[in-house]
Amino acid sequence: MQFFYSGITSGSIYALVAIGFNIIYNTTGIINFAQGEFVMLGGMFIYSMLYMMNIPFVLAFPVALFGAFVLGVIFERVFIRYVKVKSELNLITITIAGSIILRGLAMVIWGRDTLLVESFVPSKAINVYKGTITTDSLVVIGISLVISFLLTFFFKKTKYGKAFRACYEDKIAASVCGINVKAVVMFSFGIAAFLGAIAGVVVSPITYVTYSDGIMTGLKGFSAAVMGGLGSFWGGIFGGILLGVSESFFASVFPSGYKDAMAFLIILFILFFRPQGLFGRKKATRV
Amino acid sequence: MKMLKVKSLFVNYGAVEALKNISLHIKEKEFVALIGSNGAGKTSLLNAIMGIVKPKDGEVIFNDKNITGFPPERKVKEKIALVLEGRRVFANMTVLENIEVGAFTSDNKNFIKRLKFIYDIFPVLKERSWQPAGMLSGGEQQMLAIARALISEPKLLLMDEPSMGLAPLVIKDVYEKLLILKETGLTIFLVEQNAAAALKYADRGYVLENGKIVLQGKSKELLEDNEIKRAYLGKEYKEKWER
Amino acid sequence: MLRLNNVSVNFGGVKALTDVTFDVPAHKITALIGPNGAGKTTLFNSITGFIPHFTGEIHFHNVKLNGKLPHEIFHIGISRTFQNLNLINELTLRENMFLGVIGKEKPPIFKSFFRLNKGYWKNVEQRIDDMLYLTGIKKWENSKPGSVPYGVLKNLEMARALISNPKILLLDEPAAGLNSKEKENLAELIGMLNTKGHTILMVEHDMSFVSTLSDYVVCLNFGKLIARGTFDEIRNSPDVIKAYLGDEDA
Amino acid sequence: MRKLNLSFIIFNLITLFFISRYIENEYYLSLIIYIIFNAINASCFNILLGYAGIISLGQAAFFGLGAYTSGILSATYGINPYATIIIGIIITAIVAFIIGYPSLKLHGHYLAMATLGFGMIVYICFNEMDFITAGPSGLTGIPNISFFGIEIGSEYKFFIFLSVFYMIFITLMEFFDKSFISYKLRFIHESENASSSYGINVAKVKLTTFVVIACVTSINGSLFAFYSNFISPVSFSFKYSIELVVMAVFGGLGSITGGSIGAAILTFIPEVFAEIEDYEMVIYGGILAITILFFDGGIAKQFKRLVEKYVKIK
Repeated sequence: MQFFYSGITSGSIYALVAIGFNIIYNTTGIINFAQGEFVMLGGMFIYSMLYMMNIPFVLAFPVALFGAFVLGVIFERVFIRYVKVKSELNLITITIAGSIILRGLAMVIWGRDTLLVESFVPSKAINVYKGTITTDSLVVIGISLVISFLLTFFFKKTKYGKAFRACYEDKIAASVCGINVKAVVMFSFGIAAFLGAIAGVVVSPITYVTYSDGIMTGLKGFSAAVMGGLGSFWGGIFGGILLGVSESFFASVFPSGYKDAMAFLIILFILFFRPQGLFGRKKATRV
Repeated sequence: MKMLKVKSLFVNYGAVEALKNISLHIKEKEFVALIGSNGAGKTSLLNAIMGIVKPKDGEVIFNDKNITGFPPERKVKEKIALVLEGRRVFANMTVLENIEVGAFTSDNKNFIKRLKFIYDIFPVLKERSWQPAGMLSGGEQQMLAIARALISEPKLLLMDEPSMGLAPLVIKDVYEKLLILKETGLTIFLVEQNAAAALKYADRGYVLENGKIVLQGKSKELLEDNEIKRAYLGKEYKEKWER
Repeated sequence: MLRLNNVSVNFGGVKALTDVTFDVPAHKITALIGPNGAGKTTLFNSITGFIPHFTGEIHFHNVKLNGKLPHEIFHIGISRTFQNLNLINELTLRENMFLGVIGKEKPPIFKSFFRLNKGYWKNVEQRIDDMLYLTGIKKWENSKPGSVPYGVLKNLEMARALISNPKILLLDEPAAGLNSKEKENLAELIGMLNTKGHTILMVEHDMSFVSTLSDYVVCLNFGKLIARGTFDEIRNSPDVIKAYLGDEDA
Repeated sequence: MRKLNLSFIIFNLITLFFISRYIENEYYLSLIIYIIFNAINASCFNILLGYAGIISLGQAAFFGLGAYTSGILSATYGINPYATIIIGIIITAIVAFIIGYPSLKLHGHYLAMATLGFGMIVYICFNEMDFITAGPSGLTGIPNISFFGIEIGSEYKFFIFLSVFYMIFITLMEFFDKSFISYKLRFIHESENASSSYGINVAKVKLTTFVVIACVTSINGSLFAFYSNFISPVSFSFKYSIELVVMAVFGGLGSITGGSIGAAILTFIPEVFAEIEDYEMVIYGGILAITILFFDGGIAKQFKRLVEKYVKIK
């Protein structure tokens, strides 16, 4: 059972990242290769505020998230909006460029060392059914749950959430309903960065923060999104949990060094055999 | 009073000329139809008026205000609404949510009142308000698309092929709803391939052929004009091109 | 020549084509008409292998096309054009012509790579020249697609489809986007091809164009075949008039 | 068939000749050798993305497969270097086929992610399979390659040796660029549907291209192993794949010159300005972004435009 608990913890993180991928994918059709960097930046922000500026956590947490949100918006304004030839290849490359820049800046600012972040709650292990779970993990799982519900509320109940969903379904129809699609695209980058940063903050006491964390997290979040079917909100969550659990299961069977390789093997198999995701239905394509 | 004026509008897609020197006008509370066959440029015209495509040249004037080049969301604020070709309702959202999205720009105070007004005209939408829009029939989706446009309280309603893919009885139903709306003071401009239906209900008509307006006049007169058949089913230039 | 037998296509529950049956006779021009969404492009895609899951049968000279891939169908002798032109902007018109040759003939890779078969390529160049003259675009041969009129590009697409010497040519809206002068030129070209014995099946909206050229017309509406015959028969068919002009009872 | 344009080949030949005559400093020679390795890899990536439209973010893996096969076989088992290159090609071809067959059915993002995932898996294997690869600390004791009995030991000798390989590569690339094969790839890039309806077996052509390019990258990797006598996984990481992307995009996609120009400039700059080392990634990313945002087509195209403009005025 132990691998199940640690799987859920990392799975919640992947789920948050996957939702970020999906939000951007739904509004723009772009896979944002820089999504993982926002997770890393979330961790960096919280580290700086807690230990370099000595801001209490209650304040630092929202400020870090807000910072990531603004950065996400800037990211869209700088990199995405002005791409002249909006071919898929160009959009892929520009987000790769963005991710390298963010990672490089993080390295310049915070250095190459791993930064330690202390637990936000008193750290202890709790015995549960056939295993233990740490309070840090509980925070991760709890916050992910809360975020999922808040997002669901946003998308289902609020006017702006509905505008987002309208844009997902049909941009032109949304624009003739009076929705500024460009703004929605911009904010979707903001929200995705915001979600990434949440993941980055809550996971920082467990994995600590290094400037190069982003690639791995990003890729796994993407795998989670693909597993659940790209663009699907709940698919992302399921995919994330599934990936986390199967990954820690593999880690308990194979040498732990191969853990990440297993994650990628899973992506490859899904991409090859069910690119529409485990739960998605195949779309009829027209020539 | 002329509500909408289109002055020598040109639209190009790359090297293709879709519209060539289109001028037309719509008076307040009028019901005008622009008819033409497939590929004549009808949708391009509406898209250019609404701002979905940028015209190459020409002007669109609405209530004496030059609105050429405004993006669609600003046109909505100017009280123009467009019902897109093929309806394009948000299939995974409920009927009510679709209408709510349509009300994105308007303030919340009037919403309930407007909703009641819309439900009175389209009672079927009230019955189905919790269903996903994708589950509706074609005719119901068309009603929903109209409702979604109406909730923003437009003064001018633009419609792109309301009859597309619908059975004759349903088409009749849709047009009768439009007549009711016209009674309430709405100005309607629609483009339509189904000339017979459109001209039966409209006050005035234009005929578009190959991106140019070739004919205009009172609907009744147009209906009787043999030229229309020609615009749809081809000229007799067999002699001219005889091989 | 090309025979469709009870062809039906389903897109996730939506019937795009229902039991379409007709023949395309050899050495004639057949036009496929119908309002938007009638299923014309779907029909084209079924013939050319882009929709493999149709039911019914499509035969070409007694070869069954069901389940064949697009490039296999091309090798059987069916060539098609697309509505969008698919030309390569960095290459000249002449170079774009090569694309019609290399798929058909599979030039020997090693020899061509090291230019050991000059004779073969000289022959190809000669055929390209002929085709450019035939379609009247020889003088544009060294221009790039971005800098010539749209009509020229349409002719180029025709030339490219023709150079493989297909047994039947499928044209998807050849006149779309052309001005009337260009349409006349294109009609002349297609007419000339027909007198040379080419078989043509075309989807077209422009009825003047169809009336001038076609020997037979097949009309689709809502995925069903509603009429076939000569243009004059079609034009006076009540079903067709209803499909185009709409129902006056509405 | 288009006429061959020998100017780039001649330009390279002259440059290499002058380098061989006048540069003796070992550091500069080694820098130039790195440029050549990168130029070949970036050009290979360029053929995939710029011509065929296949985005492959796992090129470093093929480079590494060649390097590790040659390295392990020659260092541990003492097999003749040339034989190890051949075995490297075979292994790479098999791997490329297995990966390419399913992934080339994917497009755009999916393909990018699949190749990236593949690259990551290979990288992790280099790190973890320490019983044969010696793990993160790297594989040592790789012998020098010899050529007709002359051992290619010094920087200078290797430079000459690699230059020959590079010149062959560039010449083949020029032949390729002007052959119908490049038309075929460009056509597939433009539209897979249209090219298949013109009789091109799209899946087969793409897979062949992918495998052949992987093999060339693998040969390059083998040579890299024999040059440095030491290889570690870091050289074949995701970061290297991305550097190749930057070089190819910056140099200019879809032209034979792009990969080399990009590699030359982007390998040279960080070395010369050692103090900006920390900013290397930011600069790489910035160059990539600026190229895409403002200079579609990269340096090669800008240069060509400049030449065309100048010629017109004349």
